Amino acid sequence: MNSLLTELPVLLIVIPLAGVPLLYFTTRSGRGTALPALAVILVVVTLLSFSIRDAMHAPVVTAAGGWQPDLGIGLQFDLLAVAAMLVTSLIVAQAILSHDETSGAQHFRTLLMLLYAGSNGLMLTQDLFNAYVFIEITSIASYALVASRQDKGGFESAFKYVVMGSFAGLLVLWGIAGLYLTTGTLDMQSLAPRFDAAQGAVPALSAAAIIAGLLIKLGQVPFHAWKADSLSGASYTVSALLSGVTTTAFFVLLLRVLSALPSLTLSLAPVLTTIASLSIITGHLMALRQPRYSRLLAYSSVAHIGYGLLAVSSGAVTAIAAGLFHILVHAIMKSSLFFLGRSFLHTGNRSDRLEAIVFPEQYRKLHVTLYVLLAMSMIGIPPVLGFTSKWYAVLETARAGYHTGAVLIALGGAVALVYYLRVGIQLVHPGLPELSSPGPASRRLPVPLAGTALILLLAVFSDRLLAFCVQAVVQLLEAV
Amino acid sequence: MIVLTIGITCIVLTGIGIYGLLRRTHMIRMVLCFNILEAAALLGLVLIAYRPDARSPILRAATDVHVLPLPHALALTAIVIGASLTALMLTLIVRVHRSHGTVLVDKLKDWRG
Amino acid sequence: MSRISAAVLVSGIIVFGVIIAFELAVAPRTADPLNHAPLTLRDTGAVNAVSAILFDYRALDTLGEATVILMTATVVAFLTPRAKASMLAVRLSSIVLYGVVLLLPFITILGIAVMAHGHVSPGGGFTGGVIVATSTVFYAVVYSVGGQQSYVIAPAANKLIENTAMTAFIGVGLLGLGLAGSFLANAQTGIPLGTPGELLSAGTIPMLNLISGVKVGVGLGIIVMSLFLE
Amino acid sequence: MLEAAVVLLCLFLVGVSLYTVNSSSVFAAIIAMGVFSIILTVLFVILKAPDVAMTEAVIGAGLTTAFFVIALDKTRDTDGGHR
Repeated sequence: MNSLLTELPVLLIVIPLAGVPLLYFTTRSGRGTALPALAVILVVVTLLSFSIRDAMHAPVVTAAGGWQPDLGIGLQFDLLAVAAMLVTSLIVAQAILSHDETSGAQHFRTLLMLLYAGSNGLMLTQDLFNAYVFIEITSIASYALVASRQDKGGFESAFKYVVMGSFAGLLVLWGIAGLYLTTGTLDMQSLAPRFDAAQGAVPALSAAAIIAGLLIKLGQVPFHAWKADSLSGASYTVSALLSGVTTTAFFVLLLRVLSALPSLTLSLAPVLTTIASLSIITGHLMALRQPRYSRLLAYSSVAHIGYGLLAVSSGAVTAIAAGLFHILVHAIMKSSLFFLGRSFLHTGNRSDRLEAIVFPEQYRKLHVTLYVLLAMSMIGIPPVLGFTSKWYAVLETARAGYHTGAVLIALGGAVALVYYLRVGIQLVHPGLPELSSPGPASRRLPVPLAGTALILLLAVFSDRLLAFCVQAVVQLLEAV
Repeated sequence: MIVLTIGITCIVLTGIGIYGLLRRTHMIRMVLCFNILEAAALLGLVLIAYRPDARSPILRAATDVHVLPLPHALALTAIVIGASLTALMLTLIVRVHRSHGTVLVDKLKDWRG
Repeated sequence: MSRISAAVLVSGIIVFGVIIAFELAVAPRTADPLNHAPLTLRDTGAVNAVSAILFDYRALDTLGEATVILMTATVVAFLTPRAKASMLAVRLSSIVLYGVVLLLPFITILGIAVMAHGHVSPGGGFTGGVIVATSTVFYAVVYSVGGQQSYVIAPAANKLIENTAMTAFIGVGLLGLGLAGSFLANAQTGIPLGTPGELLSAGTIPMLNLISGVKVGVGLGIIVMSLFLE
Repeated sequence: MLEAAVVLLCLFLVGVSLYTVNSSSVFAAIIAMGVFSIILTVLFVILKAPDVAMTEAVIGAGLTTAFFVIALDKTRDTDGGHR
């Protein structure tokens, strides 16, 4: 049992990977079911919940294959990974339940398992090159998911996404090569002292290249345009995955890289703050003038990741924790909003232009309630979880001395109120009541029920959740 | 001397690749530019491993000095991942061409905007 | 972006980079990286240190790499609905037709040899796999020009082989977990490492070499065939 | 002697990559990319990396070129050329 615990990080990557052949072999004849994929997630979540106690005690550090870092690859399972992986597991499970098209469902689930494995690896790894491999697995799965809608917009979006993503990947590769050249190690744990001892501009430039690559992947200014394109070209389920799972995984990796290089983070703080502030402003202002639901949500994501980055760049432990907390909450609520968007399609309306969106007759009240709750959470209106996470972000950012940033976050909520209200009014009083042909009515309850319920329920425990995040960040910073 | 020459070549190749990526609008040529960029990174990785007067990492005698094998392994992984990405990009290009009838990115809707 | 601004940007990058290159060439390296080569023979029994890193020290990376190929093959096959080959509307002479058949076994054997000797000589699973894939591609390209589709291995069988290889890779990893308590462990499991330099040595490394070779060969075969017959 | 060869190969490499970016036909650029891979292979051998050289020769010069030629053939019937 003890050896199973120390091997837990590897298992958390390998079990979803094993899900790929499992899915294949269980469904070779006839059409597949969602059961194997759900079983994989269930196993992972069970493992996670049984090991929270051990992770609370101390991070579980594993040397993959029995080779200590520098010789082999180190993996670390800590509270940061637990928190993020619980959130991504929830979103992946929702996505499996949400995907009800029979054609290509098997392909979709396979990609989902690969995305799950890749994002778990990203959040666990302590080795820079291993992180690169998992970045590529996660990214290729994301590109493929965007393209899997198999239509004009899908391919175009996927190509743009691949171009931006590959460029970011190459930046990361260059950065890893430069760091290895100057510090002689790929292990994040032992990077800091060697990084500080290294001379010249190369180490700092290499680390900056890695961070820049991750910021491109997160869609921060000035590389934010692809995000709206790729999210609006994908189906709603895929958009939910991209804004929930992929973003969270990259953010966790960014946190790990930043905390592995404390001296660099300190000197880069003004740059990161500027990028974050610009992302907040650009994201909200662009969201204000978007004509389509998915593009609006995508630009809002740019702003919200900016909140997280702003809190993280202030450097204070509680502020980093608040930023992490907000990113995790944002992943849940943004993916729920995207899952909610799937219901527009059940009315037979293929477009998601704001003046044309309408919920289907069935369960309309429930849908509208869900939208209102989620929008309140996104804007930051009490009593939902989005309010508390944003409140903490404002409070801690101000406490860390970033008063302008705190004001920006608060003002962002005011702008968000305008555009979410615009969508809300349209949904309550549809402008186009007569639709040419009502689409296939969905008999299922809307998937985002789970996410919304979570946002309502967890709001009660928000101070405890923040304390958990603080503990996670303390663990992260102590490990270095 | 060898190290400096190849190091500068890496940087020049990166410059050429980025130039091509910014200037060229034919999608297949953009993928070619990605391959140039990736080749520059591979050359850089192998260069990191290089030591003058060292032997290749195929071990013969215990007393030999060998070049670092780790960057070679990283380069191999990067080559395979790069080839996969190239295949994926080319498939997408073929599909974009099918649906849009063009292979020029500036003819796609709101490209770079 | 205009030609001039792109040129200015790029020349800026190049000048900056060349300065750094000189700085690197002059400045001594602060920390010399760990060299795996002197440890390899003792730890893994493999003569080829690169193979030892790929399939033992950093086998998790290789598992990820194999996953990338599996994923790309799946995606490319999904995105290209199978149709008739439309390329190269030319007639091939009988020399080409029979030549390929004669050549095919040799290419395949070369590929398998490169795979099997991965731990004792340059090359290994990935290189050998690509060589095997090339033979599949040769055969398919030459024989599908005339309109009749022809595979060395049918697409469905390809997928079966690929998933089996993936299972086998994870299985070898679980073997390490069971015997030595860590996933993808090699020497610690107690598998004899043998005499370095011989074909049957280095524990699990040849196994993983063959598995990844099969996987790469089949995966790249799927990719090329899908692109070609799209 | 080796230094001279390396300088020459590097010049070739830069020249071929410039041709890849600037040539008037995409097909020529693809073939130039194959040549580029072969030069790169030689450089890898000089840098004592036989494994990387083999893989680059097989994947870069062989397989990837085949990918490109196939993709170009599938997208031939449109505008293009010097772009």
